[in-house]
Amino acid sequence: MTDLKKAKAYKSEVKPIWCPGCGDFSVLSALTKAFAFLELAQQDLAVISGIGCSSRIPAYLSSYGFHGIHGRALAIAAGLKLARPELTVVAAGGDGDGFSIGGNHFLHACRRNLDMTYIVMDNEVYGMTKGQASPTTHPDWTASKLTPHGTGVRPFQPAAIALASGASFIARAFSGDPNGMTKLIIDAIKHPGFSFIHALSPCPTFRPEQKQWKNQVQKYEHEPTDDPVIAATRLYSDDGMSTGLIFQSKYPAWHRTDVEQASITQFEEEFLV
Amino acid sequence: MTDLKKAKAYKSEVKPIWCPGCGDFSVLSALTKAFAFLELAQQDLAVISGIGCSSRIPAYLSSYGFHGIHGRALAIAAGLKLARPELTVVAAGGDGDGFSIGGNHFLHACRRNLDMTYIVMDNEVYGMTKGQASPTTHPDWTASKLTPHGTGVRPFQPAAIALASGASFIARAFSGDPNGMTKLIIDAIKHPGFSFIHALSPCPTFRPEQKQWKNQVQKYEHEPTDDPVIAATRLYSDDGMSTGLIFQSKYPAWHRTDVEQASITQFEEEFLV
Amino acid sequence: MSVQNCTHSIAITGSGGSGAITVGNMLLQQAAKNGLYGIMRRSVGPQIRGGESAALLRLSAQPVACPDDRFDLLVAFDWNNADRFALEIPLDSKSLIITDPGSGSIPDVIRQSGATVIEIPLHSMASEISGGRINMVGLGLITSLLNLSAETAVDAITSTLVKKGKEAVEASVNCFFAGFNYQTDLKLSCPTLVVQQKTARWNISGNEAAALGALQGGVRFVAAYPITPASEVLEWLSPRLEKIGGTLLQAEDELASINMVVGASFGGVTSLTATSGPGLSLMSEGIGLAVASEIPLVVINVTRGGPSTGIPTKSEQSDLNIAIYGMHGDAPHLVVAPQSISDCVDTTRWAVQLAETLQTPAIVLSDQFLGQSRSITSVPESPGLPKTRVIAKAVTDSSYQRYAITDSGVSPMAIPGIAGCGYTADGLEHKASGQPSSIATDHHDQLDKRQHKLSSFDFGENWADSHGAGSVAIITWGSTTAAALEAAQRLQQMGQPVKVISIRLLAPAQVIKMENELAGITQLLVVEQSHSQQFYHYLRAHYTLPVNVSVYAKPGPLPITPGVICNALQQMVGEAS
Amino acid sequence: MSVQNCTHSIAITGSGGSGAITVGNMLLQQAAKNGLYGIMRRSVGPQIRGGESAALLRLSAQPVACPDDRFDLLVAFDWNNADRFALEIPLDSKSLIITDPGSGSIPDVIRQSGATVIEIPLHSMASEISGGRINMVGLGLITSLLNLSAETAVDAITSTLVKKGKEAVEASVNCFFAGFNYQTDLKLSCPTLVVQQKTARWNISGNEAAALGALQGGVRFVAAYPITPASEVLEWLSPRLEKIGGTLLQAEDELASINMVVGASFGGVTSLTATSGPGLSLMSEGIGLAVASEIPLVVINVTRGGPSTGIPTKSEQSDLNIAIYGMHGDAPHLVVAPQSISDCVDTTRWAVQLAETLQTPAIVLSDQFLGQSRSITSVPESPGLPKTRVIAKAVTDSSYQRYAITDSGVSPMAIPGIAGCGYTADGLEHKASGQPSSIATDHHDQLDKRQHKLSSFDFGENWADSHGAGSVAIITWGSTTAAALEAAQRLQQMGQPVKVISIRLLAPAQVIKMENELAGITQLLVVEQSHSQQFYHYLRAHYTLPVNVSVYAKPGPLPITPGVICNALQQMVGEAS
Ligand SMILES: Cc1ncc(C[n+]2csc(CCOP(=O)(O)OP(=O)(O)O)c2C)c(N)n1
Ligand SMILES: Cc1ncc(C[n+]2csc(CCOP(=O)(O)OP(=O)(O)O)c2C)c(N)n1
Ligand code: SF4
Ligand code: SF4
Ligand SMILES: [Mg+2]
Ligand SMILES: [Mg+2]
Repeated sequence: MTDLKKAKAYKSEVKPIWCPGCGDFSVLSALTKAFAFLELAQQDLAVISGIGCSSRIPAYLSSYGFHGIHGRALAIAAGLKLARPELTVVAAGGDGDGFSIGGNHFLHACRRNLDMTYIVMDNEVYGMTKGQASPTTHPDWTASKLTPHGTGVRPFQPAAIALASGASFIARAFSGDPNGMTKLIIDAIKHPGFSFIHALSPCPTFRPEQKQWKNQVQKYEHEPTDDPVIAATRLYSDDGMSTGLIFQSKYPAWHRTDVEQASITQFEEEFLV
Repeated sequence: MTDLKKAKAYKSEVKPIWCPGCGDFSVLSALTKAFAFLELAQQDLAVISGIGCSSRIPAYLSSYGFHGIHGRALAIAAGLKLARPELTVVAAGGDGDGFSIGGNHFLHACRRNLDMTYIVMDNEVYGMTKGQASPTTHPDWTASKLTPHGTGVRPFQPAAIALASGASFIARAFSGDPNGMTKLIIDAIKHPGFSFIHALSPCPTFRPEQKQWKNQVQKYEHEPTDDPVIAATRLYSDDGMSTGLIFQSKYPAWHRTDVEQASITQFEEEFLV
Repeated sequence: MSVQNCTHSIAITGSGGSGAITVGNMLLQQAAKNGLYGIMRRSVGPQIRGGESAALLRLSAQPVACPDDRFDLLVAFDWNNADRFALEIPLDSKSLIITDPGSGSIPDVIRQSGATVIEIPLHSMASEISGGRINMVGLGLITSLLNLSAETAVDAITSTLVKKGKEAVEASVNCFFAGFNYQTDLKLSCPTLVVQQKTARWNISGNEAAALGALQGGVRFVAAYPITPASEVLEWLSPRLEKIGGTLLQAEDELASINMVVGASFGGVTSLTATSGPGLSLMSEGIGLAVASEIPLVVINVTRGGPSTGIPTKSEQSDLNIAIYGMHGDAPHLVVAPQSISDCVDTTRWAVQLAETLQTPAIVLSDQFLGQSRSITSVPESPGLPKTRVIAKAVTDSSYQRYAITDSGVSPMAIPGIAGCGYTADGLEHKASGQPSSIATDHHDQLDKRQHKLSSFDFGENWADSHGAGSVAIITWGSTTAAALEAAQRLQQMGQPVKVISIRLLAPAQVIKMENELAGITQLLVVEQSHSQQFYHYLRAHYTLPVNVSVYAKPGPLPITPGVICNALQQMVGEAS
Repeated sequence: MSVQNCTHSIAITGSGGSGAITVGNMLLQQAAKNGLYGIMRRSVGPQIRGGESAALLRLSAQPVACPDDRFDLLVAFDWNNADRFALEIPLDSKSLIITDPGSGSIPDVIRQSGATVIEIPLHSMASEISGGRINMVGLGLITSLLNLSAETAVDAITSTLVKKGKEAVEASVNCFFAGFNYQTDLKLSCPTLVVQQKTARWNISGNEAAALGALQGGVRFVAAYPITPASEVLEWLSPRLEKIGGTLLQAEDELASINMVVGASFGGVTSLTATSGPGLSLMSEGIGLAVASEIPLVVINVTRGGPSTGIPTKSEQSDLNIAIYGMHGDAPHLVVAPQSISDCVDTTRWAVQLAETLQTPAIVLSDQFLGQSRSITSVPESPGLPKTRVIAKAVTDSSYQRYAITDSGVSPMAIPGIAGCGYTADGLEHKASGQPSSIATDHHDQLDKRQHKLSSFDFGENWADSHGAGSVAIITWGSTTAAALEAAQRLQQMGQPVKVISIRLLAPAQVIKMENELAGITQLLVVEQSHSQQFYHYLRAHYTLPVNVSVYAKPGPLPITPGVICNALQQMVGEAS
C-alpha cells in the first residue's frame, strides 16, 4: 500500500527495547506506513505517549515526540493540539497507561473531541512492570503475583467506554494484520475529531497465550455506523476480538471560538478608576 | 413510607451550609429515610464523600462519615468496604467530584463491583467553587466566566458510562421526588454489588433555570432490565431526565478469595537458607 | 504623619444578602476617586450564598498594602455568627461601632473591646425609602465620617447598580444620602486623610494582577481546574486570552491541566496554570516531568490554609515547602513570590520570562490575601517586551541535540514545525540527544546541566527587595512583606532602625547575594505565616544566618499585622541587650 | 582480618538469556550454606526480556551490607553493551576477568583497568554437554575459585532447577563440574573466606524484608499500583496477606491506592501502600488528607533515580525532600529510613507501629539498592506484639470528640462499629468534634495538636544508630549507612577514629538527641546519594551542625562505596589540619 522506503524515513535510529515477537513492532511499522501514505512532514507530526513498553514508541520515530509520564499521554497531547492546532497529533500507549491510571483523560478526551488520534496497544497486561493485570485483563488470569487468583473483575471495554464517552471515531485493529491497521490509522488521522484505535498488540513475554490471537481475531462483520444505539448494540454483543471501523460520527470537533480582538493595553485600562 | 422520627435520628446537629432551595436537602432527607427504613445501625454505616457542596453531606448525618478530598470519595469508600466488608458503605458527592476529577475511580468502581452504593448529586455545575461547568453541563451554558461561550463539549452521560463500565445497578433519581429517591436508595443499598444512583439535584444559586427540572423529569417508562444491550439502547435514546431503576444485573460482587491460613512465622521460615 | 496615624480601617459586616461586600467595594472605588489608596479583604463564611460576610478595608493617603492591627470603625448590619469573624476585627477603646438598635444585643466578644457603640436606626431609615437597603445607608454614614465626597459615592453607586435599573439606583442614592446627612457627633480619631496628589489609580486584585502579568509575560495557553482561591486568575484570563489569540481550557482535573500545559509549551506556546495547595499536590509529578524534559511553564499557586482541604477561603504561607521541595528526585526549578498585590503583575511576568529563558517550571507563590484582596494602587510602569526562549534552528543533518550540554546549561529548544530537529522529549534520564540512558555519566551530565542553568543565571536585583539599613533586620517573603515594611517604618519612627529583606526568588537560593544583604546584620527576625516555621527552616537550609535569629511564625487565617511584628522585634532587641 | 581484605566481589555479566543472574542467585545461596554472608545487586538494561544483565555480588565471612569499591572477579559470558555496565564494575590490576575466547575482543573500557584476563572456552565446554549452559560452567569455576563446597552448589542447582525436570538439573550439574574441575592457576588475592561460626541465615531482599516488617507490625490491608522498584513488596505481600486474613488490592492508580488505604485505616485496619517517586508524587494530596484527618497509614517509598521517570531500575536517595516536605500546608508526619536490607524488617515494622500510635502517616524511605538487592543475613530476633492505636470507647451521649485536645496530642479514635461515636473525618480544618471551622483558634489548636503529638513523643533509641566515638564523624541515613560504617572501620584500622551517625527517624527532627550525638564533634562529613545535597540541607534546616562540615553527595546510579567515603573523610581531616 505505501512505499516502504518512505515509511522507513519516519523511523528514528533508536533501537526498540521490545522483546522479540512483541506486537508493538507492527504498530510502529503501521504508524510509519500511515504517515508515509498521508505524506505528513515529520516536523508537523508529534507522537505523544505515557509510560510502558508500548509508550516507548515516540523515540522510535523521526517526528517530534513526547515520552511523558504514566497515564498522561492524552493530556499532553491535548495541550499540544490546543496550542498548535495545525499539527498532526497522535497519542499512543498501553492499556495500563490509557485505561487504568489514564482512564479519566480517556473519558474526557473522547468527549472533548479534539482533532487527534489515540492508539492504545492493548496486551491485557502491564508489560513494562513485568506482568501485572491491566483493566482489560480477563478476571481469571492468574499469572500475576498481585492477583494470584485472578482479578475477579470484569474487563474494561475500551470501545464501549469510548462510545459512551462520546468518541467520534472508534476502531479496533490487530498488530497481526499490519495492513488493516495501517488503513485504520490513515482513516483515524483523516477523521476530523478524536479518533480512537483499540490496537490488539500481544505481549509474548507475559501473555504467551496471546500468540493464539491470530486465530481468534476476525474482521468486523458490519459496516461502520454513525448511530450510537446500533454501535452500542453491536459492542455489547461483540467478543472484543473483531477488527475494523466500528463507529464514526460527525460530532463537531472542539475549536477555539473566534472573538473580537483586543490588546493587553486595553485590558490594563479596565483597572483604571 | 418511613417513620420520620426514625429518619431524623440519622441527622446530625450540624447545620447544612447549603443555599435555600438546594436540591441536596432532599437527598439528605431521602438518605435518612432509606436508612431508617432499612433499620441500619448508625455505627455500622459510613457515608464517604469528596469535596463540593453536595460532598458536605456526611457531616449532616449521625453515622460514621468521611469528608475526603476532591474526587476520591469512591477510593476511600472502596478501601473501607474492602477492610470492613460487614459495614454499609455509601459514597456520595457531586458531578464535578464524581465525573470530572473522580472519573477514573467511577469507571473502576463500576467494574470492581464492591457491594456499596454511590449517589451523585448532579446539578450540572460546580456549586462550591461558584459556578463553573461540570462534565454534565450542556455545551451551550455560558454563565461561567471560564467558558464564556459554553464548553462546546457534549455532556458526560453518567448512566451510559456506568453501564459501559460494568456497573450492576444503575438508577436515576430526582430530588424533587424524595419518595422515589428514597425507594431507589433502599434498593441500591440492598443490591449486592456496586449500585449507582444518578441523582438530579438542582442548584438554584448557579443554575436557577434548573427550577424547571420538576416539569421536565418523568418516570422511566420501561421496567428495569438486566440486559446491557437493551439498557444501552434505551440510554442512548433517553434525554437523561427520566427517573427510576434502569439496569440491574447479577454480576458477582468482588470478594476476597478464601485460602488456606498460615502464620507470619511460616512466612519467615521461607527466608531460611 | 506616620503611616498608622493616617489610615482608616473599616469593617463592614452583615449576614447573607445584607450587602456588606458591596459597600466595601463601593467605598474602595470612592476612595480611589478621592485620591486615596486602599486595600480591601473579604471574609466570608463557608456558605455559598448567604451566611455572614465582612468587607475589611484600610484606606490611606499613601500606598497601603497590609491590614492594620486594629479597626477604627465597625459597621455591623447585624450580629449573626459574630463569633466567626470577631477575631478578624480587633477593636479597642478608640474604635467606633455602628449598629442598628434592632439588631439585638452586641455579642460579648465584641463588646469586651471597649469600643464606643453608636446605635443608629439603619433599618428604619432604609425602610422609609421604597426599595431602600440598609447597606447604602451605611455607605452614606461611612462616607460622611471619612469626609469623602458624596459625588464620588453616587458615581460608585450608579456604575455598580446601573444594570439593575434606574429605580434601584435611585433608591440606593436616597439611602446613601439618608446616611450621609444623618447627624451624629461621631468622630473618627483621624477624620480626614490628606491627599497629597491625585494621580491615576488602578483598582485591582492580586489574582487579576497575576493574570495580567502572565499575559504581559507572553502566556497564551492556560489549562486549569477551578479551585478557591485561585479561580479568579482563570476568570479574568479566559475571556481575555481568546481576544489576543490564546486559549484557556478548563481541564478535567489538575493532572490534566499541568500535563496539558506541558504539551502546549512543548509546542512552543508560553503556558501557565493556576491552582492552590490541593491542586499543587496533584501537579507535582507533572512539574517534575517539566523539570526533566526541560519544558518551561508557570504554576501560580494561590496558597490557602492547609494542610489538606484546610481553610479554602483564608490565607497562609504554608505551601512554601511543597513549592520548593515537592518533587521527587533532584528537580531544580524556580519559585518566586510577589510581595504585594501590584507586585503580582511584575513577579508573575518575571516568572514567565524566567521559565521561558531557563526552560524550566516556575512556581509563583501567591496567597489568598494577595489574590483575593483588592487594592487601589498607582498605575505601574509599562513592561518591556516579553523575553522568549532559545529556539533551535532547522537543520538538514542529524546534528540536533535537544539536551546538548552548553555553557549556560540552556540548550536551544526545537519546536514542532522546525525541520530536521524532530526529537522526543523525555522524563526518563537521557543522553544529550534525548535518547533514554541509565548510564551514570549521562545522569550526572544532565543533573549538572539542569542545576547549572539555574545556579549560573544572573537573576539581577529582583531576587529580593531590601529597605533600610542597620544591624537589625527583618527577613520575610511574599504577602507578609507589607506588614514587615510598615513595622519597620513604625520602629524607625520610634528610633529603632530596621532593615527589611524580602525574598522574591525563593529558588534557586542566591547565596552570595544574601551574604551581602546580611553583612553587618547581628539580629534577624524571621517573619512568616506558617505554623511549622517553613521559611525559617528554608533560610537555615540555604543561607548562613546571623547568630541571633528570632522567628515570628504564625499560621493563618488572621493576617500578620505591623504591630505584632514591632512587638516581636522589640522583644528580640530587648532580649539581646 | 579487616573487612575489605576478607570479602570477595564478583560480577557475572551476560546478555539476554545467558543466565548471569541465575548464577548470582545460586552463588548467594551457596555462600549462605557455606556459612558466609553476602549481598547481591542486579543491574539490568532497559529491555524487559533479553538485554544485558549483571549479577554483582559481595561475599564475606562477616556480615556485609554494601558493595566494595572494586571487583575481584568479573565473569563475562559476552561483551554486548559492555559500555552500559562498565562503570558499575570497577576493576583494577588485582582483578581477574574470565571470559570466553569466542566472545570477541575485550572492550577498551574494560581492558584499561589492567585486570588479568583469563580466557576459558566456556562455550565449548558447555556445548560438550547435552543441554549444557555456559552459566553453569561459570558457576563451577567461581565455586572452585572461592573454595566453596561443590555439594552446596549442587544443592543450589537442584533446588533452583527442579521444576525444569531431571534432565535440566543433570545437564547443569555436569556443566558445573566441568567448570569446577577446570584446571587453572587462577587465584583470587584472598582465596578463602574463613567462616567463624555457622549460624542460621536468611536470604532476603529489602523489599521482602519491608513487606515482612509490615505484616509483623500488623498491616492487614494494602492497596497499591505496580511500579519499579517497589513491586516486589506487593508481590511478596499479596499471596501472604490473604493467608492471614488480610487483603491486597491492585488499584487503578496511586491516587486510588493512597485513598483506599485512608479508607481502610479509617475502618480500623492497619494499612499500607508501596510505591516509588512518581507514585509518591501522586500520593501527596492523599497523605496530606491523612495528616489532617489523623488517619494512620504507611507508605513504603522505594526510591529510584529521579527526577520524573528518571532511572527506574537504579538507586538514589533523592526522594528525601518530597518525603519530608512534599505536602501542602503545615503537615507534620513521620519519615523513617531503613539502614540495611535486614533493617527493612525492623524499620518498616516500627513505622507501622509509630503511625498507629500517633495516628498519622509514616513514609518509609527505602531505595532500589536496599529493595532489590538480596542479602544473606543473620536471622533477626522475633519482634514483640504489634502496638495498636488508641481506640475510643462506645458512648451513649454525644460526648465523643474525635479531635479532642489531649496532653499527648493523640485522641482516641472511633472506628465504625463503635456505638455512639459516629463522627465525620475531615480534611477541612475542624473543631475538636470534627465539625469544619475556619476560626483562627480552632486552626491553631489543631495545628498545635498535630505537631505536638509528634514533637512530644519519645521515639527512644531507634531514632538513629551511632557507632564509634571521637571528634570526627560521618552523618548519613538509609542505604548509604553500610558504606559509611565500613569506611569508618577502615579508617579506624588506619588510625583515624570516626564516629558514624545514621538517622533512622528523619521526621520529626530530634533536636536534643542530635545535640547530644554531635557534642564534641568538630568535623562532620555528610554522606548522601543525591545531587542537590538534600540531606545536607535538611540537616542544616533542623540541626545545629559543627562549624566544619564537608559534604559528599553523589547522585545514583552508582553506589557510594566505602573507599570514596574514606577519601572524602581523609580530605576533610587533611584540610582542617
Ligand atoms: C505514576 C506511575 N505509576 C506507576 C508506574 C510504573 N509503570 C510503568 S509502565 C506501567 C504499566 C505499563 O502497562 P501498559 O500501559 O499496558 O504498557 P505495556 O508495558 O503493557 O505496553 C506501570 C504501572 C509509573 N511509571 N508511574
Ligand atoms: C484537588 C482539588 N481541586 C479543586 C478543588 C476545588 N473544588 C472544590 S469543590 C469543586 C467542584 C464541586 O463541584 P461538584 O462536585 O459538582 O459539587 P457541587 O458543589 O456542585 O455539589 C472544586 C473544583 C479542590 N477542593 N481540590
Ligand atoms: S514485555 Fe511484552 S509488551 Fe513489553 S516489550 Fe516485551 S513483549 Fe512487548
Ligand atoms: S451553590 Fe448550588 S449546589 Fe451549592 S449549596 Fe448552593 S444551591 Fe446547593
Ligand atoms: Mg499493556
Ligand atoms: Mg455539582
